[in-house]
Amino acid sequence: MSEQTPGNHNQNGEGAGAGTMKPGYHNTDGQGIAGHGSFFQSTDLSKEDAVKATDWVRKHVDRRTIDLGDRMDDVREHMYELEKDGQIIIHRIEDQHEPISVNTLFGWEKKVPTKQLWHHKSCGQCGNIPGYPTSLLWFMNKFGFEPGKDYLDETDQTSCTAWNYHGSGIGNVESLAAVFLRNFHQSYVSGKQHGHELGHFFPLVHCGTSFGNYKEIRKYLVESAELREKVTKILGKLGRLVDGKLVIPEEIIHYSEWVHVMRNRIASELQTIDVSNIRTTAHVACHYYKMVHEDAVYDPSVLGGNRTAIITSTAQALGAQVIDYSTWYDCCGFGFRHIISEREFTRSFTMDRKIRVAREEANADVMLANDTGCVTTMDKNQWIGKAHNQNFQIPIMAEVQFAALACGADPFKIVQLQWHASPCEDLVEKMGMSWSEAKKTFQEYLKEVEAGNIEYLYNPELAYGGKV
Amino acid sequence: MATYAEMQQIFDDIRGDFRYDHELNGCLNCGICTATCPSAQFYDYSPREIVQLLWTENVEQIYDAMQEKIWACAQCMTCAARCPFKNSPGGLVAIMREVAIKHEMQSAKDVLRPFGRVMLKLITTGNQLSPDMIQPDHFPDWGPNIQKVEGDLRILRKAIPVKTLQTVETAWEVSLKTSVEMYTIWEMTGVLKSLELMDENLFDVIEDFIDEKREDYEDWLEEQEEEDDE
Amino acid sequence: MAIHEKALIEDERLQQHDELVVDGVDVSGHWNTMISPRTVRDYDDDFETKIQGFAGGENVHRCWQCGSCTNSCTMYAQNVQFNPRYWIYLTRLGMKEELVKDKDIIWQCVSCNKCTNICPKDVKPEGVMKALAHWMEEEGITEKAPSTHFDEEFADQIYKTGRIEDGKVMQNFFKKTGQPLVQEWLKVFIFRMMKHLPVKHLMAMGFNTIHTPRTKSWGKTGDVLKNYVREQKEAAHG
Amino acid sequence: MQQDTVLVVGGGPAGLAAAANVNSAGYKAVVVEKEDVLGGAPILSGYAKLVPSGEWAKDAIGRMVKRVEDDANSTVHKGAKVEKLEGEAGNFTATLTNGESVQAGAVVLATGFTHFDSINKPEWGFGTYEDVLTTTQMEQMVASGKIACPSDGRVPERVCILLCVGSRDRQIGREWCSKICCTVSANLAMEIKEISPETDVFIYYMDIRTFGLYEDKFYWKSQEEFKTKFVKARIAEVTASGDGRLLVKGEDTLVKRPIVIPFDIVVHAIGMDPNADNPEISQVFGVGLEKHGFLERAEQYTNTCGTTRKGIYSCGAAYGPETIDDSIAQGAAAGGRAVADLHALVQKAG
Repeated sequence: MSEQTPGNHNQNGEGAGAGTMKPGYHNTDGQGIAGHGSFFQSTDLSKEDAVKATDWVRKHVDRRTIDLGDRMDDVREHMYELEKDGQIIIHRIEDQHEPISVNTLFGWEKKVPTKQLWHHKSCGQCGNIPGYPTSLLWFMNKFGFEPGKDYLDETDQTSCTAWNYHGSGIGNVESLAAVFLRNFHQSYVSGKQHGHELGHFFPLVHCGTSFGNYKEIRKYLVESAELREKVTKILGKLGRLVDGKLVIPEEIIHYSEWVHVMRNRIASELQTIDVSNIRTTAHVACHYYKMVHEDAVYDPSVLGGNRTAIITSTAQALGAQVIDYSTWYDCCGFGFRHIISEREFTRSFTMDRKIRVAREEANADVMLANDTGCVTTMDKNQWIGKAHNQNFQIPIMAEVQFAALACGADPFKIVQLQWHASPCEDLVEKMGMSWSEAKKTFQEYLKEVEAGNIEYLYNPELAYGGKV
Repeated sequence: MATYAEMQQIFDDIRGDFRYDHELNGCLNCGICTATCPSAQFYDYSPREIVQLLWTENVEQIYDAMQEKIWACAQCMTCAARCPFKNSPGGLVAIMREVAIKHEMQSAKDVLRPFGRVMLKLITTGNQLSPDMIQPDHFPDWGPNIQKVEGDLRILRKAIPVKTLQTVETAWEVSLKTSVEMYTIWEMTGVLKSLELMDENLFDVIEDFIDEKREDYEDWLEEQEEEDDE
Repeated sequence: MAIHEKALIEDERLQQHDELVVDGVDVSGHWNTMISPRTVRDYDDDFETKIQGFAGGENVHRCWQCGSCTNSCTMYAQNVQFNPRYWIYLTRLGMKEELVKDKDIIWQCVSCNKCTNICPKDVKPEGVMKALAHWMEEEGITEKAPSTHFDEEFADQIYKTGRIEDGKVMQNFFKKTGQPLVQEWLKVFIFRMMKHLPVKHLMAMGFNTIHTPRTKSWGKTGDVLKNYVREQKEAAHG
Repeated sequence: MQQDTVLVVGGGPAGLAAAANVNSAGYKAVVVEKEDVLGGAPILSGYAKLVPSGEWAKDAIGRMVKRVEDDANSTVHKGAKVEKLEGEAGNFTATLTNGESVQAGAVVLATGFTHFDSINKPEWGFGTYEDVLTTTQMEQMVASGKIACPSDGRVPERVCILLCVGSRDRQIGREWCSKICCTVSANLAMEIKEISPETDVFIYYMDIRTFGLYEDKFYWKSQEEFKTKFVKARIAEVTASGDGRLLVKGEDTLVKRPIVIPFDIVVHAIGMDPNADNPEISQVFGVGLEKHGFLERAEQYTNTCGTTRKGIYSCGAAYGPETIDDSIAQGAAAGGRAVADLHALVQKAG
């Protein structure tokens, strides 16, 4: 494609470039979008006119904001106003958090703190896929963060309780708001408890649903004075107000956003295993990028900025192949109440719309996700496919677990793959590690554990809010 | 079967929710929501239809939909992310579910019975899921390979290198004070009240548990004071 | 753990083994239930043309889904499942499976032709329904209607002899449609006819019924005619 | 003396019509066009045959260009913008980016629109898949005389056109109907079928708005003569399957089932955005914008060609989505109104 023909206007990669994805193939050509094939005949326009003809295509993603003007509401603006009015306190991202800026769907800037983090755990992850939080803490340690000083893992927090909210309808906005503010108040005051200023540690939300739910609740809190009044009463009773005011964080940050902004450091400083032969598919949690979608990270250099950058960016930074598949946008089938009591739906959906497709279309070595519910759903529901000639299997894990493997973390002790039902053995072997040897080592370690010799990523005393 | 007045009341309660206007702006019947809906792929369920019923204030069919259809929604919220009108069919379903519970609809009770385990865990511990909830014998359909290393659950959990996660009955260790704060939230926001309407037995179990925990907490506080006095 | 929303799933989309052990795990009954999706995954591009090949279906592609036909329909007033507008749409896109679901009612059209009268685009919905009914007969989706049997017997005799024998047509029609050959009304009819007919005519009728004489110099005309009809049909069906 | 001169900003159909009308009244027109060619969107974007005439854009708009360029009373500045405007009605001085200065008694803003950028609707696959195109690109393909998939050159078995891309969509702040896309799409469907008879064309719609005389000439004709299939579904997502075909995901709202249908080419019927330069135009000329970002009309019934500033007129797609023929009519009217007002000024002064 050397000729500048009318349709062939955007091959310089400016703007939307590098987005062309052939399903089932790794995107390597870096060609621009919307370029026509060689057959494409020129109209009678001159080359220059022809380029101008669709010049507008090159004015890229950022236009999402420009044209929208003030009709697209940025909740943060309203928060700043409320703070000015003396109604709330904003837990701000400051220098000690060493933030890195990213762009969101509308091109808005979002600061992602990289340090001084307060881990807000996920009940599904911790209860079911503990390799998630351990891989994340392992990375922080690898970067030289000092547990208890550069990040906190405390017992003084509850789940967001949104699983129950979405699953049953028992629970309501007020209770979700109170839980949100209670947990985040604790994150705000934890700094003081450890000898720093208030707000020293910034919350890092591990769960996709918590992330989506907190963003939604934050919106409602900002919009509704009535809701603020109601929860202020509750928080007052709990002793969870600061100067009589509610504390709301400036940004809600998901762990995969931390991984996203750290991806290049992970790849350049820590990676030990070449993963260029690994075919990955991405499944991004609905509650990460569909709920309050203006807050999800989009990056013009990842998928042309056309889909959220999360997960894909990490896989690409590690040098793995990222393969497209036709049900990329589909949910996993979790369904909140469905995975508990409507399992027929969950298993049918995940097999037909995710696992089969990733297997047949993409021939993927692994499906990477960024939420507990998705990993659980896709991981645990594969086996029953055998009952109806749907024996499609594919390893499922979080992108942070995959990254940890690529950086040489132990598949059992750190990445905790023993809790997964899907064939993670195959992936580990393909990455050049011996599953059976790692397993043997781990079984030896279990004996040590039984004897009380446990290795920790995080000083166990600190978990109880203890003093350093 | 409810009377028309009851059905009207149910609709009024839905419409009266402060989220309602936020989630419903209008509808051109375009079908984007249903197109992206995971439930619509398998159930005769359509977010478009739910929105249409509400938009046209069809109280009888709204009542019908609350018997069954609203429970098919998977709450993924793809509909809300896509709707060209910026409606949130999933958000409307959430309101309808809450109203179904408020009105003690039998459908809600039937649906939520198997969900009791999650509610019990959540309301008592603040965690919605715990390691002991997903043992192989609970869910045979998850197969024999649910854990790749044989062994006692307690030991396997102890092999997680983070102290807060070395738990069996909760996803992580939650401090007593935190739990007690959470019980206050449940009470003050009417969550326990809703639970009582839905499942009285479960409510009784949970209430006993809460009382016990509160006593534990009081005892602990006293101990602390004594220690401080020493 | 029964499926609560079971009423929202057609029976044929539920797959379940009542007794099943996989890898040593008992997953009988609902533990292995799978639902197949209700998503439409493709169109049959040739179907519209096919229906246009049947008499009455020629204008089906003109429909723009205004709904005048259904609103004016005599049968729709009786049964809201009877929806010509919908069937025309399905025909246009080739959604045969959906059409077949209504196979037991499409033929119920009473040919009042209100739809044809009101249609702003001259689609002739009544004709489309006839065409669909004939397509279903031809495909063996529905059994042949009595009128189709009659038509076929009629045409067969023409091909063979260039003429029809009323008695024989009736006899074979009764046979094909499984009706008793001797019927009360027929007896009365014949008895009355006999009273007024000269004996000579009666004898000729009896003779013809048994010997079915051919039209003079009929020769190969029947074959030619048959071929012509076949060709016409093929041309119409594409 | 500037009261015999009208400054026309924008050299598209509306601007050309305005200039021609100014000239025909014996007044002088100064046309300022920011691009290097006159003709506006139909020429710059390489449209194929125009609605409703069926003439090729190059010929039809070409005549309009020639009419203005050949007129001794016209001056054309290409590749230039108005940088500054001083003065008042009857006595404006405009400074151009090419250093020139223009004295004029009235200004006609024929500044048009910007095509919606499909990249703003990423889930519809534009920018991700090569075989997802816009109507503008498809027009260019028609103009090239061959219909084929950009990815590998194969002749498409099936093409679908998605309506309301960048229109009627609150998610992306475009609440308006772009007015022309239904007709343009029906026309395009016929053009595709004409060139490639073996290709089936589907149009996915929420409702069809081929207003006025466009009904039978485009909508009916494409359906009845060219066998275009209209499916009542607004598409939610476009992805690709393993075999490289595109999958179009929607709900057929008449069948009430989700659909996932394979296609070879997907065309976005892109809408009309306010000119991306409108904030700048508003500032330079001191005219107001209405809430969507188009130029604000002075008064709907007695001053339809006016803006919020006296002596400055507008027309065509600068006011909102508009057809080419109506843009031309409005351009002519604006030119006429400008001249009439100037005439009245001179009479009054005289």
